[in-house]
Amino acid sequence: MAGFLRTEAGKGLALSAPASLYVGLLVAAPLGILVVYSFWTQTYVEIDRTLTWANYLEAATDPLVRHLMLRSILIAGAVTAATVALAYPIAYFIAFRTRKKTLWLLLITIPFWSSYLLRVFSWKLILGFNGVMNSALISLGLIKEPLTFLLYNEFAVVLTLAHAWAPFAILPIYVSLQKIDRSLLEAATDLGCSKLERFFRVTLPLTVPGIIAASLIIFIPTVGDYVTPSLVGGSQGKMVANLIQVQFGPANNWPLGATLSLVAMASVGFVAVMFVILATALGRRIR
Amino acid sequence: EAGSLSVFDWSGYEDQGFYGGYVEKYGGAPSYTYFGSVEEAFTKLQSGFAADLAHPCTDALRKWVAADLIKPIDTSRIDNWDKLLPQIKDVDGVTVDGQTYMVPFEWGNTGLIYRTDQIAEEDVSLQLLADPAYQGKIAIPDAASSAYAMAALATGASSYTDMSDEEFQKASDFLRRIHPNVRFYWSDAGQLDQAIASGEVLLGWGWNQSELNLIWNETPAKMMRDVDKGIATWVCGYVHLNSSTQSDEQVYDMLNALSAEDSGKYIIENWGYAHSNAEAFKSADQELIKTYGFADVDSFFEDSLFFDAVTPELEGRMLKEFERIKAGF
Amino acid sequence: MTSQNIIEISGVEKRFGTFVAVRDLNLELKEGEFFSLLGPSGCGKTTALRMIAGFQDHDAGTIRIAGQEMAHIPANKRPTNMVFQSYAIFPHLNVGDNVAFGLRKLNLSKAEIKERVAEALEMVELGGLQSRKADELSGGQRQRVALARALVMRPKVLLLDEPLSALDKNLREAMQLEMRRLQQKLGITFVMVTHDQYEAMTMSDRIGVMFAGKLEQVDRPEVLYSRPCNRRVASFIGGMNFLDARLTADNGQSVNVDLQGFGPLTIEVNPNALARSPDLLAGIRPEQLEISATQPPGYDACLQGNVSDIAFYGESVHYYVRADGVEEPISVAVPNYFHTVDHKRGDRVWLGVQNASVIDLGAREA
Amino acid sequence: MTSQNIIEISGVEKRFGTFVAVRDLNLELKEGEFFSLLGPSGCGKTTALRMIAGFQDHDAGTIRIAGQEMAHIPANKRPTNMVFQSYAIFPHLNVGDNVAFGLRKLNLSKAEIKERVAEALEMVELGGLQSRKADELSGGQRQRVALARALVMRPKVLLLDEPLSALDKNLREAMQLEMRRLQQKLGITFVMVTHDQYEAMTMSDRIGVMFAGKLEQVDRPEVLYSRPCNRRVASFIGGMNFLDARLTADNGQSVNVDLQGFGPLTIEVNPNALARSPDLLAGIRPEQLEISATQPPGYDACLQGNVSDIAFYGESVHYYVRADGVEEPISVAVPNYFHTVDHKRGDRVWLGVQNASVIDLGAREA
Amino acid sequence: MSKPLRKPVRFPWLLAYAIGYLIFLYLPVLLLPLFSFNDGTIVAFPMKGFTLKWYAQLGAQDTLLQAMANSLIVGAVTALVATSLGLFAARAYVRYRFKGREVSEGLVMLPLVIPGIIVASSMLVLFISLGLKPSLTTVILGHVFVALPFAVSIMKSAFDDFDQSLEEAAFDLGETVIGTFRRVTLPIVAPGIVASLLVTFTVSFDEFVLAFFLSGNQPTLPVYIWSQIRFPAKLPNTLALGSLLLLASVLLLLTAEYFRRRSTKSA
Ligand SMILES: Nc1ncnc2c1ncn2[C@@H]1O[C@H](COP(=O)(O)OP(=O)(O)OP(=O)(O)O)[C@@H](O)[C@H]1O
Ligand SMILES: Nc1ncnc2c1ncn2[C@@H]1O[C@H](COP(=O)(O)OP(=O)(O)OP(=O)(O)O)[C@@H](O)[C@H]1O
Ligand SMILES: [Mg+2]
Ligand SMILES: [Mg+2]
Repeated sequence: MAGFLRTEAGKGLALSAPASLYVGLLVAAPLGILVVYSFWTQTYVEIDRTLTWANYLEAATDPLVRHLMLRSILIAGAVTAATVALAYPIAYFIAFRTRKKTLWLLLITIPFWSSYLLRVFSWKLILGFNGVMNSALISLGLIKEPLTFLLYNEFAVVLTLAHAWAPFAILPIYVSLQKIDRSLLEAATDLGCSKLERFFRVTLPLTVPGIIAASLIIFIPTVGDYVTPSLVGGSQGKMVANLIQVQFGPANNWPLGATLSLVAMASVGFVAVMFVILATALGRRIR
Repeated sequence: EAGSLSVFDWSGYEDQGFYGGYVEKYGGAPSYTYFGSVEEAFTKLQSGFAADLAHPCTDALRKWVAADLIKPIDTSRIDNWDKLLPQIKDVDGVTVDGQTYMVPFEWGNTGLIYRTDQIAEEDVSLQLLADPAYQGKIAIPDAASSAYAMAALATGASSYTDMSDEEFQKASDFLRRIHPNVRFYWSDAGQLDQAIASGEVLLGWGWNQSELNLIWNETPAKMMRDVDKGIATWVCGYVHLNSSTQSDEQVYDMLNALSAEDSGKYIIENWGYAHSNAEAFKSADQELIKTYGFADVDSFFEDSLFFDAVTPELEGRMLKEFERIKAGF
Repeated sequence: MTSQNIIEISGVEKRFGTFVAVRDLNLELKEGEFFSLLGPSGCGKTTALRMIAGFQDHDAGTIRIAGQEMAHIPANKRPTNMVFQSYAIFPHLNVGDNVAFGLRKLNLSKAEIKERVAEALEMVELGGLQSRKADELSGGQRQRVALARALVMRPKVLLLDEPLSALDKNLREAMQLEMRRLQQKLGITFVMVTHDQYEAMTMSDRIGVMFAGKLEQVDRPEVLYSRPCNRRVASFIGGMNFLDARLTADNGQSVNVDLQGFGPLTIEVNPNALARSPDLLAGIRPEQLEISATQPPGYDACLQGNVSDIAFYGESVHYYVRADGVEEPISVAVPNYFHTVDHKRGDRVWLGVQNASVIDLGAREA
Repeated sequence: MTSQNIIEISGVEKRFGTFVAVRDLNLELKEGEFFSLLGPSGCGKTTALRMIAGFQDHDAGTIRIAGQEMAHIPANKRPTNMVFQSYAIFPHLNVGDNVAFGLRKLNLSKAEIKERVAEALEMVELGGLQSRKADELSGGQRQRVALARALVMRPKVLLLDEPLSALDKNLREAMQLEMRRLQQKLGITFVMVTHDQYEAMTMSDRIGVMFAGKLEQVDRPEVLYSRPCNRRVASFIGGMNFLDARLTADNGQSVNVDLQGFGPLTIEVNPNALARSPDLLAGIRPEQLEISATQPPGYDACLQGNVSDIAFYGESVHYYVRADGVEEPISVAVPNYFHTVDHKRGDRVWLGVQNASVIDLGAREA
Repeated sequence: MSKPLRKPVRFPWLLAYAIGYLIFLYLPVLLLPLFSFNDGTIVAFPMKGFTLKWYAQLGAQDTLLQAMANSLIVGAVTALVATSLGLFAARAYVRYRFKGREVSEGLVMLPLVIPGIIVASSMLVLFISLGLKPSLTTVILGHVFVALPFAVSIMKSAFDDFDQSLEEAAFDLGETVIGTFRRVTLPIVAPGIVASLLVTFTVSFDEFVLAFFLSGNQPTLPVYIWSQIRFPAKLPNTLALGSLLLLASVLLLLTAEYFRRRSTKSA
């Protein structure tokens, strides 16, 4: 044993063990418990511990679950697309067009040193009925009546989350842009590419890993978010996480909540894997 | 010493005016932990969270009892028990199956709040919520029981706590009809207040606290208090938790302080909430009593709907159906 | 020569802030020429190359390629292609797609692209490796892919930034021959940046030697070696013993000097020397001195000294001789004819030199 | 020699997974010796050095330093110190603290530490630079700090991993002399890894040449050059023309052979050659061939051929001669005596060789 | 010499976009301070008038201050634990090759991509079944979990730049393994450690869902704010606190940046 610990493999395992054990336990144990719970049933406050597929059956047959799941994935997809699309130019700007990289990275992180809930709240102030946006538009004389489509719908959810996730999208993309050997870009120019062609033929394919990383970091947790939808989503913004939260909260039906969690994870995982495969394949197609 | 007593409460209730007697005796306030909703409180308590007192409302009590979270109250140790409004003491939930579980503290109305500058008093009704003219102009709570209480009033169900299948269907249909009009399902009262104040929402099902907040902010809005058109009354109070670790004496001292006449006077005058102590209405500033609409307390109880504890089976159905309605199903 | 000037650079300057990276660059390159820019690290070689390629604007002067002024022509429109020091192989593309990269811009048919790629890969002896991944290539292969990718564009001028510096010795030598062969076959003008004097000398038709942003001498390798323009150039290429010389008589084509340690000699005037003065600097290459235990016959001047150090280089042995009246030890390179070392440390030896071996380097302070 | 073995390595092997990085390493180093490990990239030089230093365990064999078996002695307890290729100057410490780093573990008084640091810095000519920050040092200065930091520990053996490869040519040559001087003054055993043959030859008492994990020959530089043990070693050090030779008579100390192109010659038997056979491989160094327009007199064998290529190296000119009956062109190096090139491409020339210049490389397949 | 050449200056589209994006990022954040000076409890336009009373009242908000203290404690402990775990793990990943390295690396990154509510609910279930009551401890356990990927990736990049021969040099000069870590490794990766501490602290300080599920009678600040948002009368106090927090974090970040610059200059 002592001998093993002196080898490279031994040292590596020993050093990384605390972190991976910690995460492993905290992932594996709850997941295990979720799985067990998902086969139980609950009526009122009594938990029935006989194993049954009933919850899965319910999750599979209830159109509500399917509807919310689909909507969650669509909204999360929209959030991901919007965030990444908005973030890419910024990451590009910081990586290639400015020397004050640290300053810009700082500028981008500072807004996130306030409370998330307060930031979401602020969005309501901006998008609200007599919020900043409407007040501005009215005082400019562009509209007479306040616009109501700004808040309490999917748009508001997408906008709010595109804001909240900004640094999580900018940083991985920035890193992958920063890693690009500048001489590759010059080589492309040298071989006759204009700036735009160069971007699509070299820069973009080389940042596919960064885009994938950013997308996963955004997409997956967004599906699980229930706070933002309930604050700014209005009557149309409900997502599957709200349903899960209701099971663990008011409905007090943990087994069903566990089942829905697992179903959600599985669907999200499936979508994520499909996305990675598709994005990688698309990146490869560019020549 | 004073802080060793822990109270699990809505935020804001740590106001020392609510339990002056306790502060006097123990020289300070108990320690407070907050929840955002009664459901949240239930989840947390069931998860093993411990405290001495908690502050739910009557509609939840049956579940709390079933989950074995709370102890019966020894009413003989409540000095003010006899002074409490009798109608309040009778509410289902204060007593469950003949046992008293709660010392009622504050009560009030849940009703239709509307903009008086946009809707005339004689036109307002619960049916207006379903009127296509108000598309995107109404807000109702993101809570199944409250929504169904409203629907029951609107559809004339005989009993809210024990609806027949047909009545339940009618109530659900009503909620479905108003869904397209709903701007948002509010989860915090402030959201409703702001929307009404700004004119974003003209009609909303809310608490009398919202009405007051609007009055204080000089918004032309009020609650529809016509019992014939439909209004509900809620009662909340303190329960003695099974997980309590403090001595009964300290717990009851707190309960006594909360139900005292002085506390009642304070909450009526400063918060505009109705208190459970009948004496408090006499000693409070009568001007304010009038402004807040407490001049004739008994009228509240006559035909108003009380948030009694719904039967478990019905509650489950409500929750499930309400989720569908919200999702547009 | 009959051939045309393909590149004409005059008065070009490049500043980074206040720092002048390249100053007053003047250069004319002929079609089909192999030209090398040689100089120490940081002297501005890469900057000069990049201005020709169009990756860097110049602050003054003009650059003409094939007769056309390049000032407002971006890199992607210039008739040049570049082989980068790091090769810049696109990691997301395979070998074939790397080579085809520039061709796809040219509206060629698929078949034609395929054919030209195959041909270019044949040329660098990588035929059939089209579908190799970039990261499966060795250093030498990467270098050749970079070469093929540039050559397939049929540029008028090929620019190469230290193309061989990442390769190890044997591979480097093989590639030197290979590239020279290719250049002669294709007749394209090559402009190569290097800091390896042997590489520059063995491959180039002409070499430009740069120091601190200034091109100090442009000449054929032999001339650079035999008639360097000053001390810096002389010492950057090969070894050199520097000695003071006093002018005693000026005969036009030649001068009589009194050479430190060696005494009177008649040496040819170096037309490249930048400045003249009676206080001359003279240089003698180590391999052009004769060392012997007795006074060597038939030399124009001799001196005596003691061997202070010996370094064995394999093909030659270097003796360092402390001579009477000369501060620095004089180094003498003797070819290793028969695997024998003839002198030991401390030995008293004679050094002999011919008039023709002494290089006039102009005024001592230039 | 009278001096003791300070390092004794026998049968040492190192595997990474299934890959054998160093195989059957046997080596004895004397006290005060300057030893170099020379070999191409990836041949296992660094691995061998790191096993001596204790950074890598060996899988078989024994390593003894100063008579003590090192198997279970960690790097920090060994009487060796190392100068790293990247120098590994601690960036958060100044020069003085860098040099004092190891001393602080030795329970010395502050004054003593200070004194030894000052002395070590004097030794590498950095006296007084104690408070310089690490990033304010030039490449050469960093190298010397690394040297001082190791020397101040007064190790029995100093290990150096390509200590000069990061320096540019002129600085490298200066440091080579400097290090050799220091080593002779201190009498410490130096073990240096390098892939530069000239560096190894000019600095070392003995050189070990390694290929693919195997130490193929250990000898003095002159012997390595004149009597390499096989084709690999011969071609790694200096240039070499390889020719087939058929054994015609064995005279013990010498053999008669029929040398490809040149005909009959009598050559000395190479005691280092690994295997013998009638089909011999012979080598001739380019500088040991005579090239001339007419048949050169006084040579033991001659052949005729045409100049196919000329490479100008400055101190010498290399002619490549396609000789009748020899496939590969034969390269001939002629010292650049008088800045003249005597033969042109295509010229018919004679090549002359002496018996003593032909190296026996043993069996052709070894 | 001819005249200096100048290319026509093009409109800097990207810079314009970047500035626009910054406005997008800062707009909501800067509204908080604005409304913290508003003399009214309903946070909506038009504003009522200027007041400092919400700031003046802050000192008296015991529970708010307590929540803030809890958040600071949780954040600090989370930062320390996550950074230590991350430090060792990152070092192992960068320095050693061993079986299961990829698996371990992937595992440690997992918390980034598991939906928050699932982590929260399953952890609650786990802790309760382990008999661990919701408390600051459980919040810290949860926060370390979500902060770990950040710590690991920051420390990994710190070790990526770290020349391994520095450690060998120290060892070679007679230092022990622990001594080497203390005298060489730690000081050199210190900027990475500081960055990791800052980031993990931020992650914890701003985390709501886990804290909401896992906190007992000591709410963290976000949990407290959550209950306050539903209670309009206290909202301006919260905005005032949020503004102060923002100011403090900007100052903290600037200080950290100042020290980082100083350390890179002197390193
Ligand atoms: N973009 C830039 N900004 C500022 N200075 C620069 C820039 N590019 C180059 N320099 C400076 O200009 C000088 C010349 O650089 P250049 O790269 O041309 O040198 P080089 O001769 O190619 O050197 P090397 O052999 O090391 O590649 C150097 O001192 C360098 O520091
Ligand atoms: N830790 C390791 N794991 C696996 N293989 C290794 C390891 N270290 C070295 N090797 C392999 O062992 C061989 C010898 O490596 P080593 O570093 O000793 O070569 P070297 O002779 O020093 O080469 P260079 O001149 O390039 O430094 C190489 O093929 C290398 O890839
Ligand atoms: Mg360069
Ligand atoms: Mg090595």
